[in-house]
Amino acid sequence: MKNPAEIYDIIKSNFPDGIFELNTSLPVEPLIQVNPMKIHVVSEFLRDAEELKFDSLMNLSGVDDANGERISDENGNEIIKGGTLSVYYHLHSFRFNHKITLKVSAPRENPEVESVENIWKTADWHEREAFDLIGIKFINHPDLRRILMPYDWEDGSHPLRKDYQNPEFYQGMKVPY
Amino acid sequence: MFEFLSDLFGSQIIAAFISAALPLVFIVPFVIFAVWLERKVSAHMQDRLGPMRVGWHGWLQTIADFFKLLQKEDIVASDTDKKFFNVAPYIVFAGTYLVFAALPFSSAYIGTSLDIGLFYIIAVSGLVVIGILMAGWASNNKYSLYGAMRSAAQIVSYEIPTAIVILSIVMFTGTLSLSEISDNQTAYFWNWYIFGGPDWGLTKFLVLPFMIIGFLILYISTLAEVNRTPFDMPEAESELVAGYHTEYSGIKFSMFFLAEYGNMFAVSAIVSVIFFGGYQSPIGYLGDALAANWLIPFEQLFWFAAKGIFFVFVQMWLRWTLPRVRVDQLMTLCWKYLIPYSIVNLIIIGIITLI
Amino acid sequence: MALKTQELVLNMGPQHPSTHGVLRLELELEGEVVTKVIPHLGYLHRCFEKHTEAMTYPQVIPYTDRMDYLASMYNNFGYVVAVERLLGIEVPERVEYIRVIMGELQRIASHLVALGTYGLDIGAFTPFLYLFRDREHILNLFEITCGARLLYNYMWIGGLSHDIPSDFVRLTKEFISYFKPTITELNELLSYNKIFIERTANVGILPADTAISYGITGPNLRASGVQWDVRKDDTYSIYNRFDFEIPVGKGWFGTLGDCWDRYYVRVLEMEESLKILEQAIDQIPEGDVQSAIPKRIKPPVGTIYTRVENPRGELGYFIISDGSVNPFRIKVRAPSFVNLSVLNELCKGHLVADVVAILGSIDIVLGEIDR
Amino acid sequence: MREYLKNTWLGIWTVLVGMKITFKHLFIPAVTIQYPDVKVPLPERVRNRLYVNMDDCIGCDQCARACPVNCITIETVKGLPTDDLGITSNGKKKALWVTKFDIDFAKCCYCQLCVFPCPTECIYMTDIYEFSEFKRNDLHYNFSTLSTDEGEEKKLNWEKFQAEKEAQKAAAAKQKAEKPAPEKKESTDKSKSAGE
Repeated sequence: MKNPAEIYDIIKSNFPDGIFELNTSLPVEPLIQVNPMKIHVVSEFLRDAEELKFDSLMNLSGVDDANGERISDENGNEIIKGGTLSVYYHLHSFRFNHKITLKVSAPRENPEVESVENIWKTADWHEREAFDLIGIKFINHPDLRRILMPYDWEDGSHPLRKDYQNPEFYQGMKVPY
Repeated sequence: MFEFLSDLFGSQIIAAFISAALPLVFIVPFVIFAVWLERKVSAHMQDRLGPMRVGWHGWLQTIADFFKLLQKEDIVASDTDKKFFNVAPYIVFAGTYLVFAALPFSSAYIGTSLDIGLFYIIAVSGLVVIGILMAGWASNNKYSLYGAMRSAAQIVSYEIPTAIVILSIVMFTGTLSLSEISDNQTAYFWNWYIFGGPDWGLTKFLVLPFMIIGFLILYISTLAEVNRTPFDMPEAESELVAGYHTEYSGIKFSMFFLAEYGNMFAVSAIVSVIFFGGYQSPIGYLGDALAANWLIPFEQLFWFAAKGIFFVFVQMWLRWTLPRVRVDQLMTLCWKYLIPYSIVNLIIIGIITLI
Repeated sequence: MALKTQELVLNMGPQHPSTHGVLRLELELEGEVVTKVIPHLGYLHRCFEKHTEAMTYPQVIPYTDRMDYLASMYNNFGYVVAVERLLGIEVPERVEYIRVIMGELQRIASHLVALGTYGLDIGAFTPFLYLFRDREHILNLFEITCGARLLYNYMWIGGLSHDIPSDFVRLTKEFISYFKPTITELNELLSYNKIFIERTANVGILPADTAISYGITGPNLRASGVQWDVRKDDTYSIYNRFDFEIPVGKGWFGTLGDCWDRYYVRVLEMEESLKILEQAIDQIPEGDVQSAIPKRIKPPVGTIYTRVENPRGELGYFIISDGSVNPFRIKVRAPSFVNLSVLNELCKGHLVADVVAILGSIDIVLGEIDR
Repeated sequence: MREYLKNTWLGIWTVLVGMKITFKHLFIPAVTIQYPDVKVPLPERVRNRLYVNMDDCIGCDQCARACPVNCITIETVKGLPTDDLGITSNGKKKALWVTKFDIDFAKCCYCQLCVFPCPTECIYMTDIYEFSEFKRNDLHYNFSTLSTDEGEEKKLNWEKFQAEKEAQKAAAAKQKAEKPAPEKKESTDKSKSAGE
């Protein structure tokens, strides 16, 4: 059983070059911020390190941070430019019964995050869901399809983004009918 | 019966039609009753009430359902093989119907009193497979096809233990004629073959346990032949939706239904003829006691129907108790359990018969 | 001429008797042997997560009811625990006791449906109706308490919508004494039936390490021999006060982690729930169930991930608050969603009939998968 | 071989045990009822169709705001000072004409969230659960006691009143600028007559 600060120190000592930062200012949950291109290496380390053994990924959630600039496009709809999309990883170790939260943030215009599908199989469907609803691209994911929305849903349209506009038509049918 | 009718009408053609139509007089009311019984038995076993609205305790429900089915649209999907699709339910029904021709309902009525009655029944009940395969293939539906293929494998396999058990009985009795087998077990239940047959002596007691085993094997394998739970592979609802009759609706569907329930009675009747004295009364005849000979055939008809319905009830009872076996376990049960047991049983009964 | 062979693709669902809702399974078959299962989800997608962005915190509760509609009470439970932790409020003792009682009743009710429909998948119709009959008793208890039978909206942030009625304790005790013998009856009728054992033992074996890698939780994980229960190991509410066991699979009739184990762990869990109920029902303290409900629910900026032991596994709520009355983002880690993902692994090399058995033993609820 | 015989025995025995149980249940009274003829008595707290007692409604819109699915639509018009809107059962004086109080039961999710905030307890759940309709629009219930015309009328009245008030205000302001004191009394008289 280790507390987040200890875990952070272990990661920091093993990966000195990544962009890491421990955020404990938020109430309730401390976060470790990780570079999106390094997340798979860090995850593998977290899973395999003898004193950590994070063998289970409890949850993986994509989040639209909506921290960009709100502007109006040509149709008068409000869209968000800039800012980030984030992925939160909640890890848990069955052996030591300790937990940690990782967070990666990727730029909104090109949200690319390394996949952790080959480290925890749980991530497979969760990453598909994050891709489907938020539009985060997981690099090296073997099967990145939509999962909850129809497969023929308009490309690049991800409903959980804060600036999502309802489509007027779906397959020639007016929505809402 | 046919001879009697041809004497009566003086025309063999009319006699043939009438004697051919007679089983229908029995099957249709029986199915109406059996469907109602199935519903009520299942309902009460499950702490439910079942149909209660149409008539007393819903006894007219089946008739209401029959009229509903008649009104239903006869859906034929565009990619089905129309000819086979349309004809399949009737073939299935015909297979069932043919069995009824050889059943001895009473000493006075038997469709055709064949000397090779048992052989005929085994042969004819295989016809059902053709209908089911036809239905499954013509439906052009993967589920139907699976159901049909399973059904074919199942019915063909389970005919073997059936035949072997029947063979052991044939050895023991020395006849293939159903009416003769029935006649042998005259009145009183201790004369039934399940209790070792009418001849008193050492044989009767030696053969008794093996007759019970034979009965169990026959009952289980006939249960499989009529596709009832736990062997309802072809229409396994939770896997294959409705198996070979997934695509059928309306009156054609009711034809399958009719065939299924008719079949249930047919195999129950065979079991009762072979082991439980067929139309013979277990406790003697009222007709004998009153010296009214004309009463006896009616009493016999009553006992035949009662025994048949009792075994149908047991089939229902099993259905609402047991889960369904898997398709490979079905084959395991047949080839690894029933057939070895029935062969050993055959040998032992054979030896007992010799001594 | 060589015969051409082709793999058969069978679409099971979305309209199929035993996919437990509108799930489509694309089965690739060789004969009747499954080589691959591809689940297609989303037929019941109701945009729960999008909806919550426009709701205030208390308004989300009716929506959580509708995720796992067989364990609505527990969905409420998980959500209110999460928001209370975010707000940092303590709830009165009485509320905690009533929540645990309701939660365990709900667990029994949910397992009854799981076991019943599992019997139905295998082809046994009668146990299904016996178990539904027993479930009705629990629903009656819920109905006299909060007026609804399926979608309760009973647990509120900081309290409960209603106090329990005066005869609730008596009726619950009656139910406990009524329910015990019916478990025995279920075991005799279904669990130990030879055909049922043959159908389920040694089918769909899930080893513990695969289960952990796939994030399987709840009875499915415990059936693989991992003694893990959020109620005990990451405790919430007042579960640490009660004395109960965590049943694990032992490979009774076959291999550890087969379908029969998954089925039987649920039966044992119902007995453990009864134990908790018996302890809790005698100890309910007096008090006001609405005293701790905040007037205005406006959590501070922050994130929280809270998990509870839903009847189907670990139900997690990940809530991000931006300090307004509406949640910024709520992500639900639905246990069925995660548990279903292992289906392909379990079904390979089994028959079509086993797919039904395996799917039933995972015990999914589509409302939760698609949210 | 032993395994084989054991399997056979278990197969037969467990089937017989199951049959015993189901047979026993044949003679246990059914637990189901004949629904439309026999009905289960509903408990006191049952949550079914909503009912609004319009005599008590003060048009405060709290229920509509609490509703998670927005199935309640309320429109109100302010009553004129001279109008007698009656008082609610807990003694409050009503100030608003509720011209529209619609509940769409096709949307309603029976969560009871609207019931709790109501200050006069005029919206509550009843035990009526058989209200299915053939058309979705028929599930749209209007609770307002005022007809559409009456509602329009009230609206017009209010607008007229408002306009006059404005006019008076303007006039008053004008007069105030000219000669402040004596005109005040007159203007209140005027507004009264306008209200009537």
